[in-house]
Amino acid sequence: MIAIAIVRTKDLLAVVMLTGIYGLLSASFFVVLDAVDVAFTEASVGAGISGLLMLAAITMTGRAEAPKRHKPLLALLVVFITGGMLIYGTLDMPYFGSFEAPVHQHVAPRYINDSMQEVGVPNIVTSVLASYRAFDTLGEVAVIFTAGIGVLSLLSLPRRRRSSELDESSEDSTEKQMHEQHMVLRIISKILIPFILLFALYVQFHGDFGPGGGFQAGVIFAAAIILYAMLFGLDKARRVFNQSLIQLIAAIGLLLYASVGVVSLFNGGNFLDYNVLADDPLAGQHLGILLIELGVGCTVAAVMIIIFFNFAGRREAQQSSPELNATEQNSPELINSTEQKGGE
Amino acid sequence: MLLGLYNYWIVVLLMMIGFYIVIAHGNLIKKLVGLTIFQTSVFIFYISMGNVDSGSAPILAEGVARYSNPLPHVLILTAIVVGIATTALGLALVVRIKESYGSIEEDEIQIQDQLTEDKTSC
Amino acid sequence: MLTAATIAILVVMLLAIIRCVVGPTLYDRILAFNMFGTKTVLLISILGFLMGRPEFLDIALVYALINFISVIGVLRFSDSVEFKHPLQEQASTKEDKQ
Amino acid sequence: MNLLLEIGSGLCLLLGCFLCLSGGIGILRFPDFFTRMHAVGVTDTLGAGMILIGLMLQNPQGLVLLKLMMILLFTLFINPTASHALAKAALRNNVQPVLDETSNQGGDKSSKP
Repeated sequence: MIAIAIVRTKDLLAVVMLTGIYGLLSASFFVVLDAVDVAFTEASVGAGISGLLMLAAITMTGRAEAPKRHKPLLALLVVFITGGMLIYGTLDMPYFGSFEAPVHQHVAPRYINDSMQEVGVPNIVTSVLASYRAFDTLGEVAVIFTAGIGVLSLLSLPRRRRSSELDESSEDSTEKQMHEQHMVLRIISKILIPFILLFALYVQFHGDFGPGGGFQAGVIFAAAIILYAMLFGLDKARRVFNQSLIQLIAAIGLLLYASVGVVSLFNGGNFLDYNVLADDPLAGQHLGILLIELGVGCTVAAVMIIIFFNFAGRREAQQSSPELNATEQNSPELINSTEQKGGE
Repeated sequence: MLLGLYNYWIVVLLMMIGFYIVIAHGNLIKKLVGLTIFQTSVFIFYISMGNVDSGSAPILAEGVARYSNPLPHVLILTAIVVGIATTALGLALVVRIKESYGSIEEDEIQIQDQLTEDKTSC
Repeated sequence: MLTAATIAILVVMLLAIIRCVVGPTLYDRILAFNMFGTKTVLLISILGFLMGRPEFLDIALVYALINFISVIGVLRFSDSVEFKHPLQEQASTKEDKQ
Repeated sequence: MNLLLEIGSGLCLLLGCFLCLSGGIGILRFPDFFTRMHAVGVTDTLGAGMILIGLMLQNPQGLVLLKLMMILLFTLFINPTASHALAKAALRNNVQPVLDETSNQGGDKSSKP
């Protein structure tokens, strides 16, 4: 676990590799601690997507880190003091793994003992996530959606027309070149991608019984599409999943979630109370959880794809006009400031 | 007897590493990595609180008497995905900063800011 | 037997981490990363058997897939980085070798 | 029958562990990138396969077996592909194999996995 202590390398790419390993490690740690669902999520997110996004960002910003100018002494001091205080605080904590800890005394027993009768889903995590604490989860999904919008507004480019005109001629040659370079990879991933998509669906709908659920399935689904986009070119992937469609899917997922709640309101229950969705409360719960997980899956997958496409699109745009982009945006500012100075 | 707390110490150690990276490094991406580490330490903290001796994963099955606490798992599960979304947002901001300043080192950005401020004020 | 396998895999993981930290070139790091991923898949499946809850195999499956995707991703992105900063890469490898 | 399965799985696990360990030592001790990749690419796939087969023999029933088979299949697909891509990228970006005076070219090593 302490491998990460060596993250102080200068080379940012190495840092990203270490982050990936760190994600893998922490996921296995979660497995050891019996948190299957969490390990699942961490596996797909921490090791895969986050590393990719960081890489994409690094390719745009350059990988070398500048040497430090000020001394880290003060920072170290602060860190040590805070750490010392925190360790002092842990002395009052209940021992690791003890059953009598206050955390286990209040709501948890009810979830564990009654969820089978009340919700009828073997995976307690799913039942808590989608039924008991559904409103909370709705908020989380909304946050993810907002983040997607944020990335979209920060990184999306009004460059579609220009690039498509430019690329038409050069596309064929690059296509050929890429095909030769990645022959093996392409064939293998052509075999693999359907499996990955199938597996994502399995995770999505098997979440009631085993580890899994909307969040994980969404990420896996997005990973498959990212793989496609990386090997077959972004434009091709964009042709399959065009931007507005994905945005629509993201919104629909969130809306589906919220509308399940509203429907249950109309049927006379509370917001997101699925008992009233069908005649039999258990069937209603099943239906509600299924719909909600579907909504979560849609939103997460779509947002992840949006984020990746925007990063990659930005990167391609930068590469097609190498280094110009940064200076171009920099220079008007400089000119402005010099002009002002000259005027005064 | 104090060994019962070792998990929390690891958490504190990780947290402090992340914290140190965030405050001591100038590179913005490095800062985000530090933030991720900090985040993960919190996750581990929650999960280790939810763990129970001889407990099993919280999926109901025959012949299993004791389960770990499912509540922290739920909280952390969503937190991980939210965390990646916010990290992506942060990275997007970094990319934009790079584009408009030409650098992602904190000091250089500050110097540039100072320069433009000076120029506009005088 | 399972315990022995777990210990062996943990040792190998440690070795892979060392290579990843030391690794003079970027590709050494990616190699170590790939190896680490495979070992994690094995570790998780063995752990699942150790604890008697074979549901864990799902996670191992995810790992196998995600690992591949991230290795490919790293390779694709690293190509372009290498193009941009050939000098820096050489400098850093020299630094590491010393 | 049961004993036979047990012994078989034990042997497979042992072999897998041995292969993994040798791969781990290889990645640490070999002098340059391509030899390291040789060490890892070969032993990793076989070692993983062995361990998975050992696990399969341990619990030969139903869904578990199916999932293990899937994992095995994926590893068999993925590992060689990944090392192939890795070698290709490394070669394209001028990572030179360290050559002795006596040894032959490093080219065939990279094509092997």
